[in-house]
Amino acid sequence: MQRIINNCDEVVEDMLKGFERCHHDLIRVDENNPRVVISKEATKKRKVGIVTGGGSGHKPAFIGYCGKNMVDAVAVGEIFSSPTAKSFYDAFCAVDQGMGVACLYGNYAGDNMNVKMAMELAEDDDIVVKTVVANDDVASADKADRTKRRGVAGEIFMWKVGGAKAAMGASLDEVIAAAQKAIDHTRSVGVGLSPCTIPANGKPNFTIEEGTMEFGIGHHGEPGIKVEKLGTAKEMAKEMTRLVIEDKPFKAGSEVAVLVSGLGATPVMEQYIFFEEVAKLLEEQGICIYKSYVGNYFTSLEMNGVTLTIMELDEELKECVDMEVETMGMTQLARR
Amino acid sequence: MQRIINNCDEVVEDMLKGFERCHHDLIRVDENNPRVVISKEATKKRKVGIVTGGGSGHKPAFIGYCGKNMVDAVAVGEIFSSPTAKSFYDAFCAVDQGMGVACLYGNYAGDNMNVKMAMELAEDDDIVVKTVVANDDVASADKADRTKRRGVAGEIFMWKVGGAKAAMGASLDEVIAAAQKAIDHTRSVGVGLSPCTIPANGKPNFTIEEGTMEFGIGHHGEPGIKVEKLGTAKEMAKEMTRLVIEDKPFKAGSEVAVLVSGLGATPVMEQYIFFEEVAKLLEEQGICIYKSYVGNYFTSLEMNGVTLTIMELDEELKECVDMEVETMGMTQLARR
Amino acid sequence: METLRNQGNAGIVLQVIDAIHEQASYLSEIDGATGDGDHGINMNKGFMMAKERIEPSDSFAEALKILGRTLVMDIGGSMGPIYGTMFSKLSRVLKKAEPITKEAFLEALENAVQGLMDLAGAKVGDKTLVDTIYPACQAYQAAMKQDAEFSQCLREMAKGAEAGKESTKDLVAKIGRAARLGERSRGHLDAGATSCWIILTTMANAMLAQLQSRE
Amino acid sequence: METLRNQGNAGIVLQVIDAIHEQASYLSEIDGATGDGDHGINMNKGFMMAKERIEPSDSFAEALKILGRTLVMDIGGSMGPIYGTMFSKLSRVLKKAEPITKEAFLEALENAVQGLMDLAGAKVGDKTLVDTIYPACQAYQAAMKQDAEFSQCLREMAKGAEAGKESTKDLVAKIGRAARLGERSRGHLDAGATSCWIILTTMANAMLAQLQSRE
Ligand SMILES: Nc1ncnc2c1ncn2[C@@H]1O[C@H](COP(=O)(O)OP(=O)(O)O)[C@@H](O)[C@H]1O
Ligand SMILES: Nc1ncnc2c1ncn2[C@@H]1O[C@H](COP(=O)(O)OP(=O)(O)O)[C@@H](O)[C@H]1O
Ligand SMILES: [Mg+2]
Ligand SMILES: [Mg+2]
Ligand SMILES: [Mg+2]
Ligand SMILES: [Mg+2]
Repeated sequence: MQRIINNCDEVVEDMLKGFERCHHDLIRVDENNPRVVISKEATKKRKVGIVTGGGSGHKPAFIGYCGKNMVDAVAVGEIFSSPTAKSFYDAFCAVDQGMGVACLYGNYAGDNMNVKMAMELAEDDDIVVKTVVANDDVASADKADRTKRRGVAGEIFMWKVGGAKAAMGASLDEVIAAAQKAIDHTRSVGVGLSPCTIPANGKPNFTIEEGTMEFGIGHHGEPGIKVEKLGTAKEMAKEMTRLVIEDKPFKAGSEVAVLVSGLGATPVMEQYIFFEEVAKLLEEQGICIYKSYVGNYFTSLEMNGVTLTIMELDEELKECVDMEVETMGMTQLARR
Repeated sequence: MQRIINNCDEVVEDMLKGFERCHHDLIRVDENNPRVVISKEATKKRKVGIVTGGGSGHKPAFIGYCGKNMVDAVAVGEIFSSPTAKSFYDAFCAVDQGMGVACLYGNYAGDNMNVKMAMELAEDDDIVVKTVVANDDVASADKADRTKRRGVAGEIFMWKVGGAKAAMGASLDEVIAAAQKAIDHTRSVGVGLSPCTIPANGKPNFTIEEGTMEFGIGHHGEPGIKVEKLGTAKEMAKEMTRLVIEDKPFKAGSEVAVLVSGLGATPVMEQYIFFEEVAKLLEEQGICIYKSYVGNYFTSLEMNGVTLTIMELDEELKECVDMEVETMGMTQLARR
Repeated sequence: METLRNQGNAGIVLQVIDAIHEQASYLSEIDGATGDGDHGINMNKGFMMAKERIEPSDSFAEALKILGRTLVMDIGGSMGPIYGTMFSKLSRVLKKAEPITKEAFLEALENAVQGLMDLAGAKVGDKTLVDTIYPACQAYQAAMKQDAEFSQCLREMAKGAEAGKESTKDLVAKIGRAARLGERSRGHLDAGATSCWIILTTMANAMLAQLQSRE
Repeated sequence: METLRNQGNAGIVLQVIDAIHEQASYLSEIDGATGDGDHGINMNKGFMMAKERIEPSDSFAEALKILGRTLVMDIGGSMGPIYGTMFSKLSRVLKKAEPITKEAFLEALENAVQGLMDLAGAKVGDKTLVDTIYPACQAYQAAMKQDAEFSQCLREMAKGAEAGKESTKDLVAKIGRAARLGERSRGHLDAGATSCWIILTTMANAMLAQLQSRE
């Protein structure tokens, strides 16, 4: 295991120290809970608080989206493991200013449970918390079972929209409605080309044979829909784009935001090659790309692979997507 | 070779198409030379043009630093191979507005030669081109032979400073002086944990054995100073920081900018762990970190490893570092 | 009638904690076959953290509450809230009972199973700890229906847990990391089912030793 | 006195191009042993691009100029400017010569070697194409000093190129990708030295066939 770490059981602690030191202008770590990262903008003006959380190893997700006009506080878990209920609860407390908290997170058993318990704690304190649970990964369950689908890179759009809405001064219900709309309008799928290794384990939990790829793989190596011969970027894009388009369905004439993310070890060059193929297919279908993101936006340690996320836009979502944002994972000047 | 590509001989072409499509608000590709990327801001106001160029496979470098207040045009080479003289020349032509062009590039045989030939062509057109050649990699030659050292991630600081200076309306000589100061104040070193594969070759050009690391490796796999047992992040940081500090030398009381970059396949988590160790060492030495960058800023395809770059700051450099910038690889709001 | 003193019986919970601590590497080994090999580490971390917070003089219910709360608040993952809920629910029913009767313990057990299943969303047959606790609870219920003594009910519960744990060997995982393996998960015990069996049998034995008979 | 017609002798350059084209995979194979295995591909790309731009009716100097310019402008890497400079320098001296004398060719050759070495910064012994062209030029010079005929000078040049190329086998690479291997680069030919030998021998042979004798 070729790794730049000190102690495989303390990678999250060690990483958080470096993260706080590097981004002290954007965020701080909660004084009483080292597993909660709080935006320095969180309470600069009175607004709905935006909270998320999840396991570590997906950088920039989740802490990398904490900052101006996006997420206000993040509960940080172990590698690929949900944060504690207390961390979610402390995150709620840190950002509640009486307007309530929108907890925007991904659909994983552990996160669902820990958020649920944290909400019970918050209720005792009269903090109003409402949730949106991202379920954009079309490969993780049939459309009929949409509520079982897990959340993947589409969460970034959910945070961007929810964060922007809150920054605009919207009420909790408005923020929740916008974030829910964002994720309802979003579909994702991923492909894995090689596995990754949780430092404390020392070896990969699964393998992907050379020359094959796992179509529909999850962010923690959850099984995909099928293992196939590794094709060209064009072939990969075709199958992934088709799955995503048909599921929603995205229709000719609609405007979309596209996000292509590498899973960690995929050269960014390849991500642009893949994106180009996706964009050509969308163009053919009459779907218009309003804005696109390509890069390592939501990773799985050093997994090799790529994810595709598409969100259908309306005027409200466009305004949110375009808003200025400043986080480690995404910084955007106000659209000219 | 697990890759998301169409044709291993056309990865650069294919990537550029996706890059242009994704970032059409920031850059365009030269109509007459598909290997020149030009910032949409390049000629919005009259200023010195900033040009760079180099082989592909280092994304975000080089095209990822093309945009507002940084690089105006980039000559794009094949994977790990210098761009043509014509591309450098076309880049000069694209951004010259009569105030001259600062060509800020890295010290590699091919780039030196192609820039030199391009400058001869530009001379015939009365375009004044001056150069700064980055040589921040302390591992690539002894200090006595500083001019033989290659340029690595320190180039980013050189572009940031040169680009900011030009945006402030400085003359060519002022831009060159500032960029030269930036690189003279900068030192870097890299460590490799695993090799990478040029797509057209299909297999790595070199190997790094499991459990070892190559100290001082170059961005194209150039041999390092030594191969050692892979230590902890702390040990790695100690040796790298020492080498860099002593070479300059950086002294107690000085303010610095620090840039830690992964080489492609290194999880960003590990980069923060490494950064924290570096920062602690600098603190111990009384060196004060003014600003830090951690992420995949200058990569080598899917190489595993990390580079450390430190630049000593004065008021002029700080002002340049703090300036608003908008590129694919680095976007910063104006410092509050 | 057999009953259990609530007061001063934190020792039962401490024994459960010790059992998990002792079996930690065995649990990780099992998890290694189909998961990521850290179940023992995860469990041990939370249980040992609770150990420091429990006083031997605490009541059984109080100790259960501390363990449950520690797991919920400080462990995270799935195990934190699942086992945390289980122990918290046990505690909530038992806290007013003194002494604890077999009826009170059944109510507590049913509450724990229900709370845990509601929270986890796992069903019998998914190859999780539910496959241990659900049949364990059913075996206890069945014994109660036949008017068995508290001690007999506890023995049946332990047997039910054991059978349930063993049943996971032939199941295909539908939930958690082991689901990755599909058919290949068959033939291996489930780690959570095994830790749950250790918890329930240790608890049953420790309770048996403390049962008091009175008319 | 032997001389070479400049007019209409583009064929010499075309033969050089064809030789590189034919030996492309051999060159890549050599590069594969110590470098990244693409030297033949790189060379072939540039040379074939030039071929399309050269008219058979062009002069020798004109064809050299087109080849040189194509390599410089359109190939990039190190080979583009290095070989580009070599051919451009040859052309620049030869363009006013009609016919081309052995003296003119020496001047052209010296210019090419000097220009190439200035640009590349490589010295004899670094295990590059300099190890071929430098001794080739010296051999030509030596023959001239002994009043040899043009044809003899060219033959000596080819011999010098061959010996130089072979000398790279025992050298340790100091420049380029092969430097990565250090001592392990010893025992292998250098790819650039080999392509340079192909170029110089093919050129010598093609020139020999076109030499004209007159008093
Ligand atoms: N949703 C769930 N409901 C019930 N049990 C679960 C669930 N998810 C996982 N488990 C149990 O968790 C066990 C693994 O726990 P552990 O190894 O500690 O966590 P992780 O899988 O995060 O490494 C499995 O053996 C299974 O019994
Ligand atoms: N600075 C240099 N000066 C002279 N020759 C060089 C230099 N760098 C490399 N070479 C030559 O280039 C050859 C390799 O060329 P090629 O394979 O086409 O390029 P690359 O090394 O970029 O793949 C080497 O065998 C060597 O002869
Ligand atoms: Mg596990
Ligand atoms: Mg685990
Ligand atoms: Mg080569
Ligand atoms: Mg090459």
